[in-house]
Amino acid sequence: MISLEYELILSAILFAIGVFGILRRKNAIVVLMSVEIVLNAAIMNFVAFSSYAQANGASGQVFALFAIAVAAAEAAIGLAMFIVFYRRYKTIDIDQGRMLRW
Amino acid sequence: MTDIWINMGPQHPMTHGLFNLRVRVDGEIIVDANPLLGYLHRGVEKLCERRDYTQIIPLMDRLCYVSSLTWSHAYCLAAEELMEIEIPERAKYLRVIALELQRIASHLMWLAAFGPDVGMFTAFLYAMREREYILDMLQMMSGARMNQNYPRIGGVRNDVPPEFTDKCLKVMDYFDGKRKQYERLFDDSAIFLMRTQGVGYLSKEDAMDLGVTGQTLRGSNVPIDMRTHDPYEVYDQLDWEVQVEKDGDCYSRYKVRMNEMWESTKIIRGALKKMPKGPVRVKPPKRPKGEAFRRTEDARGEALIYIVGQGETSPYRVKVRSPVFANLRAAPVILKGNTYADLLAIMGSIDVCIGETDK
Amino acid sequence: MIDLYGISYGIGKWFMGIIAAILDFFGQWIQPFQGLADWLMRWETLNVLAITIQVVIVFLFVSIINLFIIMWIERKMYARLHTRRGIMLPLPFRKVQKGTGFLQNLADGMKLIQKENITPKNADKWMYHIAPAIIATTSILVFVAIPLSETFVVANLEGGLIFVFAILAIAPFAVLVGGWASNNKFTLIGGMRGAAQMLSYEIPLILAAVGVILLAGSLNLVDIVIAQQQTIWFGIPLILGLLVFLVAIVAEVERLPFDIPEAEAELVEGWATEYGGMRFGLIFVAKWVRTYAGAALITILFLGGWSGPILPGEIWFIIKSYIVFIIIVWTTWSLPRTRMDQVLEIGWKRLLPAALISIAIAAALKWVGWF
Amino acid sequence: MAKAKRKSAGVKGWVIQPLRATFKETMSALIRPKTILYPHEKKEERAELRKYFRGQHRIDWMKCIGCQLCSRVCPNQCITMEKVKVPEDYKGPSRSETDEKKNVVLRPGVNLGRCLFCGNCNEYCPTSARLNTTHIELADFSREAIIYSADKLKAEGKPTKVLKNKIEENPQLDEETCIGCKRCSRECPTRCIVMIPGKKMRKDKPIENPKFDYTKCIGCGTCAEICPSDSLLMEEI
Amino acid sequence: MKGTEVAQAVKEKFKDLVSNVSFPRDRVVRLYVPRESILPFCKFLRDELSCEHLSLVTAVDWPENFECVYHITSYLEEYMVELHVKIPKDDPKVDSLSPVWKGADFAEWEAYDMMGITFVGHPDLRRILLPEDYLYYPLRKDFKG
Amino acid sequence: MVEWDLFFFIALSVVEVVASILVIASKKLVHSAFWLAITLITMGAIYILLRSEFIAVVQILVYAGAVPVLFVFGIMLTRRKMMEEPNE
Repeated sequence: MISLEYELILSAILFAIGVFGILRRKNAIVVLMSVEIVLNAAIMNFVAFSSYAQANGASGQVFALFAIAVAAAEAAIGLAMFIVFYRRYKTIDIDQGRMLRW
Repeated sequence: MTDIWINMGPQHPMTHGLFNLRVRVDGEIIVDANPLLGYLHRGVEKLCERRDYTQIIPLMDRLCYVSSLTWSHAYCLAAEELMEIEIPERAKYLRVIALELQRIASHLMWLAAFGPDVGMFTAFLYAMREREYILDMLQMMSGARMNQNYPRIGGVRNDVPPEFTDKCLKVMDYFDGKRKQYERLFDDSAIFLMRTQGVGYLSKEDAMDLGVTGQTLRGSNVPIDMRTHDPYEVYDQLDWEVQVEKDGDCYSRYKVRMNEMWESTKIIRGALKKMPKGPVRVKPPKRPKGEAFRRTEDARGEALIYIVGQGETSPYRVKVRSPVFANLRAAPVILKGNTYADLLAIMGSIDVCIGETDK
Repeated sequence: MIDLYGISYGIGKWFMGIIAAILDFFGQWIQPFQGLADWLMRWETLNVLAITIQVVIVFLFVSIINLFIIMWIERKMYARLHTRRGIMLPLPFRKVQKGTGFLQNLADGMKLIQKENITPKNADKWMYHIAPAIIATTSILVFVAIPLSETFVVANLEGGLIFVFAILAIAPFAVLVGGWASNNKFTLIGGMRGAAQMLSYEIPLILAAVGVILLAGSLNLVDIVIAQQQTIWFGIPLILGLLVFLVAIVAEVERLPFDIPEAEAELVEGWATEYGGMRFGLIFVAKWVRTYAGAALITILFLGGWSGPILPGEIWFIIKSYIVFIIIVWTTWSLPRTRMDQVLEIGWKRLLPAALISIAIAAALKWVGWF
Repeated sequence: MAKAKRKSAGVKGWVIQPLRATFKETMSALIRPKTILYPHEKKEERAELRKYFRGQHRIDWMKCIGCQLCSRVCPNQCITMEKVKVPEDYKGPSRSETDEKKNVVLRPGVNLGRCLFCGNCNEYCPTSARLNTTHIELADFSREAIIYSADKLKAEGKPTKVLKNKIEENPQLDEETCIGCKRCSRECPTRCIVMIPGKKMRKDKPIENPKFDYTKCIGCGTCAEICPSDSLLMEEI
Repeated sequence: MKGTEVAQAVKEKFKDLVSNVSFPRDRVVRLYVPRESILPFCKFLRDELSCEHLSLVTAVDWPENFECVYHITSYLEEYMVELHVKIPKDDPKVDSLSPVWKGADFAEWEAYDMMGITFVGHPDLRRILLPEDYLYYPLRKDFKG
Repeated sequence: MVEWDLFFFIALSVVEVVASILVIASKKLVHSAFWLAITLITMGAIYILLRSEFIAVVQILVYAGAVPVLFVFGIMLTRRKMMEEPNE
């Protein structure tokens, strides 16, 4: 079994990469992908802790399942939003979206 | 925005022949279409000016390899009108039989092309199999399977062999027996109905305004068939009906063609029964003068041939009106607003033959 | 009882035994060889070897024997449906031109391998090359989890069913990538259509299997078949689920009523238009393998897997899956192609409710206590 | 725009009806498919189908009179006349006087690459020397190989004297321009032209004008073509 | 409607313009109109005499002039008008019929392509069968290969 | 004795980190989506190392199958010139 530190370090690296992507890139779809990476880093923590804390328990895995479902739904909704965004502004550069009201 | 031009042709499985249909697609919806012709232009009208009246007949056969007989017949009719001769009664009946056989063969060829268009390759082989029997009959009459060169100015090339009647009736029986199978394969198939019904709508007014003829016109609820509208040969003495469908979509065009095939078998049976004995050919004059035109109902619509003679052995001007040429004009109108996948069904239901379009 | 692992282990042990004996013999003079022989005969090494042999056996079964048989069945079957003779390449040394044509597919494969692999000029080369590989590997990988009998299975996974679905779900991405990377309008449209269709048909596919999972109470494919042996074939109470699964599988493998992604009349060859040579062959092979995987899944989930009298289980399994395959082929060649919106409409409006009803039936049966 | 569906296929229409249609065919073809293996098997010859069939050309050298009519009616100009050395025991029908003097005969050769297989040559042949064959497998590897020379088309038959004017044209003389060169009478394949003194005079001698025996004339138009002063015209009977 | 009746109706409306009226067949009228009055004439045919269908637009290259021949059909009354228009050689222009019948533009394209007659008022006059940069009009009698 | 678990874990995590960096570094959006898929699949493999097979399979089912496809759809739908430069 791999020790927990490795998992957490990997998770932290991924999280950092994701956050960097969110902050650095302007393209909305890349931002959304970075969000996915961040979410996955979090899910990895759930799984890792669950497999360490209880050998045969599944509570952490249930959390992970929920998180996966939420992340997938979030991706779908985010993309739908960006497509609407694109239709309105003719671009997916998120800096261009200044008007939030309509 | 996101719309793109797609070149359908000249080397594309959709095009039955060489032409280029440029389609502008927004997602899956067709916004615009633009047929580009001329890939198969052979200058038939110019060639006719250098040939004798009789030598043009095999040339006219080559206008459309699928229904070649109808074209040489249309030319012969026009030439007879120009020369003011009356052909013998038996020749008229023989011509009617040959024409209707050719019509069935042409429609079967269309069905064979339409099947793969909507994704049913099985239909191709079934239709081609039936077409073989029809071509056998044509071969028995004229001696060739594709470019028959059968009508002559003043009659037909030769009389039929004596056993022709029996054989032909047998083939007609066989062909009628296949009707049930085709109905099961097409008419009763829910997916086929989904693909064709309500697709490619052409209104009656549009159809008449655009100069569309043939099955495309009759599919749009206009009961015009040149065989009754401007009767030639002996069609007015035989018992048959013009096939019309009301809805103007792909399915009604399909239905008109299918019903026409069964109607053609009826005509052939009637003509075989009524056919008198006698000569099949009269001698035409060599150097006619004047101008004349005749219209016939080709397998695809109204074929009109206009001849000007100047007292020479070859005509001064021959003009061919191809039905598909006019029907292609309607294609962009029909295509607009349909989905990209429906393009196949629509172009298939128009029955494009590029040989006669490009001339 | 002999199982696949046992056989493989036996073969590996016998083979290694010979090598170890030889090494031992030389080890009399060269000392390290004895250690090597000991290492070869250790349990871990033999285990790895056994698993490798297992995978090779399944790969051979899937790709060589089975693939050739199903290709032959399909091509002969639809030739007969067209009243044609179909493929009839004879054996090489026979002169009579009436063979069964069993080697035709081999000849076609040889021809495809000899063809030049052309990469389109503006294609995204890396992704263009990797897409057929992804599709082919995932298609064959499905068979890792599919048991031919209780023991004839490579990996008897706990979540075998979900594993199969997961592997099948990777293909749409490869289709999309392959279509995009070819830099062609037809392939792009085909890829978009293919991905949309595969994605939307995964839902009825999985939902139709949920009823079976309910009745069997397990995700393990072997357990599902054993549950059927104890009661009845799940295809009988869950006939609705069976039909939904069949239709969804046909759509998933892009076969004819639903072959919009490669609608050859409008999109030339769909997302595979630009592929040539053996890449095209791989895509085609993958399609057949996926179809057979679908037939095998139906056999396991609904038709009692390998249960049957007299004959061994593996034979029964193969017979059943071939019959399902023949039915798929038969439908393929007698129906026209649907349109994109109609495909999605069928998927969402007809199959999804039907699959839900099938789940309800399964739940009701479970609640009544018949299973 | 599009109209609603009107015919519904019902539940059976989804799969069952098409499957029934194909199932019947499959069962009928399961043992014996209806197709044949074309190059190895061939359909049985059906005489009634072959009666008017127009396959590869064959020319009966004993009947042919070398009148060039076939090359004239051909729409594609694919027939060329070749001058062939006469076999020793030539028993054929008439040939033109020049040919007899040079001891040659004119026989048609065909460029099959250009042939339309329209059958006009058969139709207008005055002696029915052109035979309908059923030979259709004419593909070859080079373009030269499908240009059939006269020798290749040779067929032996019985000589015949039956001549029929099928093109229904006869030459008419314009006496004003005729110069009496006798070329028409020398070239006429049926020798139906006799030169008789005409009205016009040259050097106190009457110019000899051709006189046609229309019962023997086949309307081939050779005389009109070679006439140096264009004084012959083909006219309908 | 018989050909004679059609000729009568036309003559009432366009008295001097119509010339050389003949009847090749029972229900066919052949007549000549000057090229200036082709558009009103065809509108009259469509609106008053219910000619729905333009079959064909032909151009003939006579030695002294061009001639456009229109075959116009009435589906309802079952007759046909063969309309001849003489066009001088030095100014091959005639009014386009595409405002009257939508389907006319394809047929006129071909006549333009082959004979070089310019149809004034055509929405998009260009070569259709021959290449765009083709210099000649092949069906003219002075075109030699 | 080599710790195979650790070896595989380190190999996979290297792949994963590189892939996730490429996600945000790629210029072509489709490449980003592709690397995202690689990231997510390797993550599924790491879950197997953590003895959580079910989550691993679900991860592949959802993330390898659905999400990248969704992204690629989004990319296709939000491109200005769709066909002129399909690779941009």
